Amino acid sequence: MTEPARVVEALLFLSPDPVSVEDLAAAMDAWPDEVTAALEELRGVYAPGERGLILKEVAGGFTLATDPVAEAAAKRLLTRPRTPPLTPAQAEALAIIAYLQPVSRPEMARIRGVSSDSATQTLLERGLVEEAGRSQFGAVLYRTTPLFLKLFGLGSLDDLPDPAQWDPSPEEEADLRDRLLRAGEQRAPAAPADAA
Amino acid sequence: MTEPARVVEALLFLSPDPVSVEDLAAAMDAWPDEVTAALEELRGVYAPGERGLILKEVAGGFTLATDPVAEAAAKRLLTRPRTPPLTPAQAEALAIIAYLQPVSRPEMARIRGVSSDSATQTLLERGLVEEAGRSQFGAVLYRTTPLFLKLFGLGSLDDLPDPAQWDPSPEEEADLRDRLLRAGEQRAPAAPADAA
Amino acid sequence: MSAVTDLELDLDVFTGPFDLLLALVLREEVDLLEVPMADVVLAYLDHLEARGELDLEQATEFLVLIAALLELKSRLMLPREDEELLDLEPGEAAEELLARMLEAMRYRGAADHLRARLEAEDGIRYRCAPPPPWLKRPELGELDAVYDPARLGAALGVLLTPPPEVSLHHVTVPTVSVADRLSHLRRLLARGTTSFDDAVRGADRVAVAVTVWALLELYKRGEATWEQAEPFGDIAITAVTVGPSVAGRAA
Repeated sequence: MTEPARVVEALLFLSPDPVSVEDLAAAMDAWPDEVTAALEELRGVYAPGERGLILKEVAGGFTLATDPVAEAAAKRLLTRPRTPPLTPAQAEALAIIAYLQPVSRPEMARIRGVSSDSATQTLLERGLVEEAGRSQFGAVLYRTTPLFLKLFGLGSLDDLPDPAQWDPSPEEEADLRDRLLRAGEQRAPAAPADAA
Repeated sequence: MTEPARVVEALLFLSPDPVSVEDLAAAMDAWPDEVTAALEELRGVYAPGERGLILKEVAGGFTLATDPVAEAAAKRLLTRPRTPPLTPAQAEALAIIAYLQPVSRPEMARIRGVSSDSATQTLLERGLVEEAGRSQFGAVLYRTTPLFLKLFGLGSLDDLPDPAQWDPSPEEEADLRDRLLRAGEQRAPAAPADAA
Repeated sequence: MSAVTDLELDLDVFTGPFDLLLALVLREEVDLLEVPMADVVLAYLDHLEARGELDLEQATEFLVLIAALLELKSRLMLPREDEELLDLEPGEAAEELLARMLEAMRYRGAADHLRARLEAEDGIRYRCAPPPPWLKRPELGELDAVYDPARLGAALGVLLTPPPEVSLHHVTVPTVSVADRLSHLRRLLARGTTSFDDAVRGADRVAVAVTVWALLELYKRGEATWEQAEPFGDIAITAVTVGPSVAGRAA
């Protein structure tokens, strides 16, 4: 292993957060190309399946993480779960914050049709979201954190897919509208012919 | 690399303290000599001069540490205090502590209308605030640190800017603490309407 | 989308499937104010029990619909002149409800995606260890100021700002207080008797409700008593004269 690759490996091991190429270059007093080459070399060393560790590019930087091969043993050694799964309410609150950030609790309640207070509180405690100032009415706004990107394996928010893909198809939408508007007409025993 | 060696590598990476052969064996559900063989394999991989990390055997077990080759770069990357821009929540929490110190978390929550726990935690980790004993009710009190003064370019707390210039509705009589608490109560989400 | 279609309701004002009720409410053929929401929820719980299983997706759909109905009903009960949804035609109200359901569905899909993503990262752990002792904090003397103290003053200014009054936009704020209605009633009672109809002439529904409250308060304080000759008839209110001090004490 070349010396720059050794130094990058040590820096990624020591740093609690992902480190960008720029910060690595500044710390090593090197050119970004040299850092990129060192990272390329590390990527080869840490190719999936080779080692107990993997090189991840998340939250705008590089970091080392464990390979899932060690998960069962890690759980026994550290006796704490890695990160508990999200409940549906937490996942919905997180999705709204991730896509619409910054967003306030009242707005989340409007979209979900129910309050998201306890889900948001849990997301805050787990460090997945944080406050992002206040709306013009004084309501606290929320946004996602770098930890969110890290735990979900995202390089940046741009890696989130377009949410329009989960919209119902025009047929499903028409069907919904039909159910809301026409069901009464078709099924009411004595519906007035032209009420609306 | 064999799978046991990969798992041992991951476990040593995750654990902040040295891990004994017995603990490794228990976590991996393996025999101690399998663990010893895996450690022998790792010792070859991490031979001095090969990598940015070294395998060390210390009292209590085995641990991974950085090779001295990275020391200068690590100091440049990590010994300067981390000074990312303050989030709005952190700025509000820090302002309350700076102007009202010593102040407790419950009081900060009353002023902000939401909990400041995670913001205060970050300020503590970055060394901008520290604990300052306990209130008469047992709540931990916070104050700012010398590092805070340094990073804000202040000679002493007396150099904090006069809040009057940002005061939306100046009142001469009331004490700053009382006014902050009153505004916080008005912002509180579940403020009961004064019907009578 | 079958959870709510096969939920049969048997209420005083309506008998039939839940989605029919929904449609009739949106077409204003059933008065939502007369639909006992608690009974709808109880019927749904019975329905769940009869099925013997809980389908989370269908339960979510029901919750979204019932929440929308509850919101609509609460707006109807405490009306405001400028409440935008109430001015909508039934068709527009349905479109509004539909738009919300579609938006909720979009983020439910996004939520599923995020959960799958988190699951795919399962087993990947990051190191969380304190820095080794040789990475000590630097000498304070070598540090430059990086933050502007004005940021703290500005943050304090935000905290000193009371929220604007419009912040309770979607919650109906009582525009009349009990105190207002108390003094109004006392003014009318200055001549000895008055009637409830007189007391609430021209008042809106909220003011009427608050006047009833004020009347109860007067009764409790022993300042007035009242009589109603027949159900739904006018209520005659009479001042109780205990002594000359009453007016002074009450004010």
